[in-house]
Amino acid sequence: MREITFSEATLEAMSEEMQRDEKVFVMGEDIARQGGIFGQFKGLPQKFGVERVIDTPISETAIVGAGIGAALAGMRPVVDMHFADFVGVCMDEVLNQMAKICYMFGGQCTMPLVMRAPDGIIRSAAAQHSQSLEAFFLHIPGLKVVIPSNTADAKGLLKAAIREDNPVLYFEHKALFPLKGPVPEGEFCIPIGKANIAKEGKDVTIISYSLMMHRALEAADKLAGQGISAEVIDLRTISPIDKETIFSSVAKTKRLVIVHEAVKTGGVGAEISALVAEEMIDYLDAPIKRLGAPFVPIPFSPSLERLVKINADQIVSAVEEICK
Amino acid sequence: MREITFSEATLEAMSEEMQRDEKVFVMGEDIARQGGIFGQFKGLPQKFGVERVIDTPISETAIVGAGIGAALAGMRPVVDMHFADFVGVCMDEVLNQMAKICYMFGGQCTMPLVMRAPDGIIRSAAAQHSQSLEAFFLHIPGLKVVIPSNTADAKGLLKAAIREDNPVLYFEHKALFPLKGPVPEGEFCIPIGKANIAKEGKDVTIISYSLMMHRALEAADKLAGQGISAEVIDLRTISPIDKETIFSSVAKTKRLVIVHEAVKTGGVGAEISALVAEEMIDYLDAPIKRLGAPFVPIPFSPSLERLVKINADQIVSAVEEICK
Amino acid sequence: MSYQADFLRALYRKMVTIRKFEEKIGELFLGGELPGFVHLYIGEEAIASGICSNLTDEDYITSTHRGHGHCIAKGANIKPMMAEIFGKKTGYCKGKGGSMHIADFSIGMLGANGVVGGGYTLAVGAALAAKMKKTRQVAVCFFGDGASNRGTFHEAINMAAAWKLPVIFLCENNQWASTTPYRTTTAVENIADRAVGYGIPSNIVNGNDVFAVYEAAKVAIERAREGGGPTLIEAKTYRIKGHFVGDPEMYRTKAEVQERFEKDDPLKNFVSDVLAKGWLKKAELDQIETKITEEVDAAVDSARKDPYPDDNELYSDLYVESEVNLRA
Amino acid sequence: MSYQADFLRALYRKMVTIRKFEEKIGELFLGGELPGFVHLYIGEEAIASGICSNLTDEDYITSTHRGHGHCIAKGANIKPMMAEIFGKKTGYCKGKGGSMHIADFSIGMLGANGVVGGGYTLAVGAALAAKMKKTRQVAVCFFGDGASNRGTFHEAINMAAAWKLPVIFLCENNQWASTTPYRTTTAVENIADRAVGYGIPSNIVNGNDVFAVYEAAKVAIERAREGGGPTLIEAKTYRIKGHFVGDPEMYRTKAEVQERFEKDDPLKNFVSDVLAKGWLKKAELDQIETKITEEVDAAVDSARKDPYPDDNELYSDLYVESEVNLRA
Ligand SMILES: Cc1ncc(C[n+]2csc(CCOP(=O)(O)OP(=O)(O)O)c2C)c(N)n1
Ligand SMILES: Cc1ncc(C[n+]2csc(CCOP(=O)(O)OP(=O)(O)O)c2C)c(N)n1
Ligand SMILES: [Mg+2]
Ligand SMILES: [Mg+2]
Repeated sequence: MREITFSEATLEAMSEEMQRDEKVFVMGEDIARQGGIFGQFKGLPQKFGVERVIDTPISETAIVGAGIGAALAGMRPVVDMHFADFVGVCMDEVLNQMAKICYMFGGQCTMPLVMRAPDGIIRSAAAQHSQSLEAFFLHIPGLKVVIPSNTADAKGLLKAAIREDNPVLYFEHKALFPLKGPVPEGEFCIPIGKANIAKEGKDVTIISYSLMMHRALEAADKLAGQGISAEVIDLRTISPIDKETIFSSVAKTKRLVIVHEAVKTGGVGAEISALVAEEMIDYLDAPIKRLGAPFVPIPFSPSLERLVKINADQIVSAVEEICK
Repeated sequence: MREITFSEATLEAMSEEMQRDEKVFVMGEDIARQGGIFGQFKGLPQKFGVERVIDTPISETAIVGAGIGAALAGMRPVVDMHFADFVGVCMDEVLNQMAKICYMFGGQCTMPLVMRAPDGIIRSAAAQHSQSLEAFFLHIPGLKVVIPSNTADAKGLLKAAIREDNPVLYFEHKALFPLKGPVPEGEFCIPIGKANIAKEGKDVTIISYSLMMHRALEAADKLAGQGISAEVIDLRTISPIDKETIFSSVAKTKRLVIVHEAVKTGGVGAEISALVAEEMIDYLDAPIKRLGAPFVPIPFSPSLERLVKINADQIVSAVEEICK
Repeated sequence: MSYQADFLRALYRKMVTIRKFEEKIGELFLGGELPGFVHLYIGEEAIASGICSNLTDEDYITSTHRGHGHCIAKGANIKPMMAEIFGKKTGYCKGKGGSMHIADFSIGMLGANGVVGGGYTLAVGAALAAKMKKTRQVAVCFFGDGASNRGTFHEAINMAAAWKLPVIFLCENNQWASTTPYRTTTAVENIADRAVGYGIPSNIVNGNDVFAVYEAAKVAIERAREGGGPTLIEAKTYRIKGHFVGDPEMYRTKAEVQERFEKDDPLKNFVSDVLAKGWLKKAELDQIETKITEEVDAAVDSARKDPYPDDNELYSDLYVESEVNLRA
Repeated sequence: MSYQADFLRALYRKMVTIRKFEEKIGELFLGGELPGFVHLYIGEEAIASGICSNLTDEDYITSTHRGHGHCIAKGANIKPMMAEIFGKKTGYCKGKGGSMHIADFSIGMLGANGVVGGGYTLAVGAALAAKMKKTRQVAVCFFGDGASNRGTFHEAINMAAAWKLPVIFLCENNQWASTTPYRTTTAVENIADRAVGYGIPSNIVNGNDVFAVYEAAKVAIERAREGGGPTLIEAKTYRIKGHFVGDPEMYRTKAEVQERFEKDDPLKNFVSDVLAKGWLKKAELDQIETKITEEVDAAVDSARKDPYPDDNELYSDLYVESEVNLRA
């Protein structure tokens, strides 16, 4: 299969969807002239014009709010958050408008809006440019949240998100943008709400998503060398969580480790662990392990930043602990 | 012991702390002329002047941001959120400034700031005026989060929060304000970070906080009638969570139910459940149950609103399920 | 200036409907029949009515917590409005929204909003959509003097100005934000003065004179339709009722308010205007008023009888089925 | 206007320190020695230097992502600054902050900020504290043309105006917000025009003329100290360097920038001014420059040698022990 970068994969998704439906447009800071900080919008203005690929003022509140308004008026906006860290600036729009409008108004409207948000740690971007904040949105009824880990998913999930009539947050890890990977030719969507079994196994279930999937798969390889067969699940969608896939894997392996880059406390791992502890506890042969960032803002110095990132060895150790 | 309302208890705390330290002041919308929507600021301007009890513009971002700035400049501000639902408006200030400044700047400063936020369901206030959003803040390193369930705690926790040199979010349930309860005479603080065993028991641990503590205690009474002895823990502090108290209770009872008014998915209950599933699973004799609001915005109509509130019978049923 | 009689009748109908509806709501609330909070628009009828008389069903408005008047002026039906405020299944939002969250998408009423200042950016987005689709629709954003201090005011107007979007920002300066007087939180005499900072035109009108509002809005809306971009209009008025029904109003005297209302009631202003100019007859006006009183009573009657939503309604309307999911 | 030689030397020292420091940072970053991102202040030295020469260590400033110049002008020591940018333990923030998060509370520098527009409200809060404590301190909030479109601009200035707080809002209008030209996102010619909407004075100055900046700031700061409330100053300048070091700058030509810089370099402007007026001698200036070059080199040397933070530093500084906890 052909290989393209994650960034290119998202570009294909945008291009195809903008081609397919002229109601799709995108707005955000520095996306037209610059093509996005990570090149993820490169070439789109040339193809679709600056009327549909819009450089905005530095006004995240208005960007998201206007996205909501445009969606209510029949468009299908994609809005770019620049960095996921800035979602606090427009949190009211996400929490109280985007997520609630359709329900609150008794289903009179749809909300075909995608919010793209580059997240995660890269190169000492420090406390305000490195966060993974997806867990907040799990707790907000009315949203859907997707978070691809690889090039093909990047394309398929973005296309699905754009075709959704519900609001979708699309988190894309900054460190993934330059990564190359296989992507099928032609159009395809990846269904929202379905997890992917990235690797089958029988001794332990490792659940992850986004960049950490790469660490999880690395860990699974190492574990295979030790005779431990890990099943690795890529959530792909954080909300709604695919309980079925998780539960059937846990029923099989009886052991569970959850891995994310976000702060461990109150993270997505907590919800998954709690779901399993509530509905599948009898299947478990070991404690449920969670790996996530320690409870600190992300420090700048490389010597400290390194300590908040999860690596494959930590995952291996966690698995070993519950597999002995 | 004398009985006063929850609202009066918070007033005593404010008065005593403002008396004790002239650096303490409070600002928010409609707190001076009106005395707060729930009367929780009544009389303060008369005592301390409108220089220290300040009516603000409708500018939550500036209210919280100015609170942060004033704290950095040596004051001890208390800021009022009017309704917890509006915290999205100033989420960037909470997430990226209030919580991170001390760490990011290497401990050069302190952040003696309290944010008070009335939350919870009352009387069909509907989707944008009824939320319980405390779980977001569990996931943000750098904050402390307290949430009293009764009059004495309301006073003691507020006083402790005001004396803290770290940022504290203080959630107060709107339905609690008029409730009367015993409050000791004189000054006292309730330590932040310590849970309270509200009722001892041996068969099951029920963890809750805020208004739902009242339901939990009701349920414990009913259960006692059925011969089930429930230990009821009032978290008091959401962040940091008092693992020790939780763990020793679970070690004793071997059964756990967590109850909150907030949406179940991604709520505080998820974190507690995950902590126990990670560190205490071997003690458990039953699945960990969580009770929280269903995954919808809070509907207006009384006939629907009623369905999103947890009642004592639901808690009783959950306990029965895991105690059989 | 002169107006068609039909136009004047329609205008009167809007204003009286708002007045009667709101009086009834106040009564019902005090009688304990209504859940939630209600914020009345009494005394500000001329604003929504004057503006919306320039709009078609294709145009958009965004509204506030004090939204009943905007709804009615935009053409909403008072039956489902009343039912919604009662929390009934037959309401505009099936009882899920309530007084602070009434919308009618079929007439471009994009919703009341419980978040003060939450509507600005939605209006900008609707206007952006209109511009992209080249439909000549406009969007009107209603907001209060208090709301003018939210950051969204700034971001929205700046964006609309930079992009020349067809949106009218309509400030209802009723001098109060809940218990807080306008000038204690805002150092500038007129909200309209802020237009200078965005390079857009502004206009200050007497919000209790429906004709003044109508004419100012007409110019602004025409301009917006022609691609001339946004206008900021400030309608000066006064909040006659408490902030919400039940407000003890300790922050002002009843006499002060009563005097203000007697001197400058937009509805009385209209009536004396049209009678003095001989545009309409007293009998016609009375007839309209009687009819509307009946309509409001009928709306109450049916709302009372209507059923509450069923329990299984709790989960509906949260998500819609999307094309992509159906195909997956 | 005439100035003391000492004052002029100090001014020159500030500006040259910024220039040399930033040139060195650019070099180090391109050499791959620095982690993170860096945004250079080259070409804008006159602004921070002119403003901060009116301030004492008791006064406050809030800064931006482009904060090195503000730090230096406020009196920060370049050794811990350099160490911080290297991520070393000896840095101002013990390596936890980096370029975008340098603060020095001992001199009232309340921090750079990675959130554009994050500083406004903090400055307002510091000014509020000063007013409450009656200390005659002022706060200066630096912000960019791009940042002027954030809602925080509006909320902060309105609040400061309504409460007459001692805060100066200082817009560094360098014509660019990252890759986006000022006039494409803002419909108004001058950010300063926005002052009208808050009822506060404003001033537009040539940001490349340190004396113009100094004098304008002096008036505003004096006014603020006397209780006259906030002023909005717009310093017109131009962003000479890329948005960050490494920016490919596809959105403008190098020639355009070079020409601009050659014609209007604030440092050259200063030098030719003081020489022409005979206020300082060439030799003095050269001597200052040489000394500063050495200081910057020394800062680099020691930063290079300094240790990285230890692993156990990860958890420190998150919470401080509070009195109440100690007593509990
Ligand atoms: C973001 C936000 N902050 C505060 C409130 C509480 N609140 C509701 S209405 C109101 C006053 C609004 O004043 P104004 O905008 O002048 O409108 P008016 O009530 O006068 O029509 C306030 C403070 C809110 N609903 N939303
Ligand atoms: C809230 C927020 N939005 C976007 C960004 C990304 N960003 C960083 S600097 C910048 C441009 C800032 O322009 P301006 O305020 O003019 O300052 P300058 O860089 O010109 O000094 C942008 C968009 C950010 N850091 N914070
Ligand atoms: Mg008002
Ligand atoms: Mg700029």
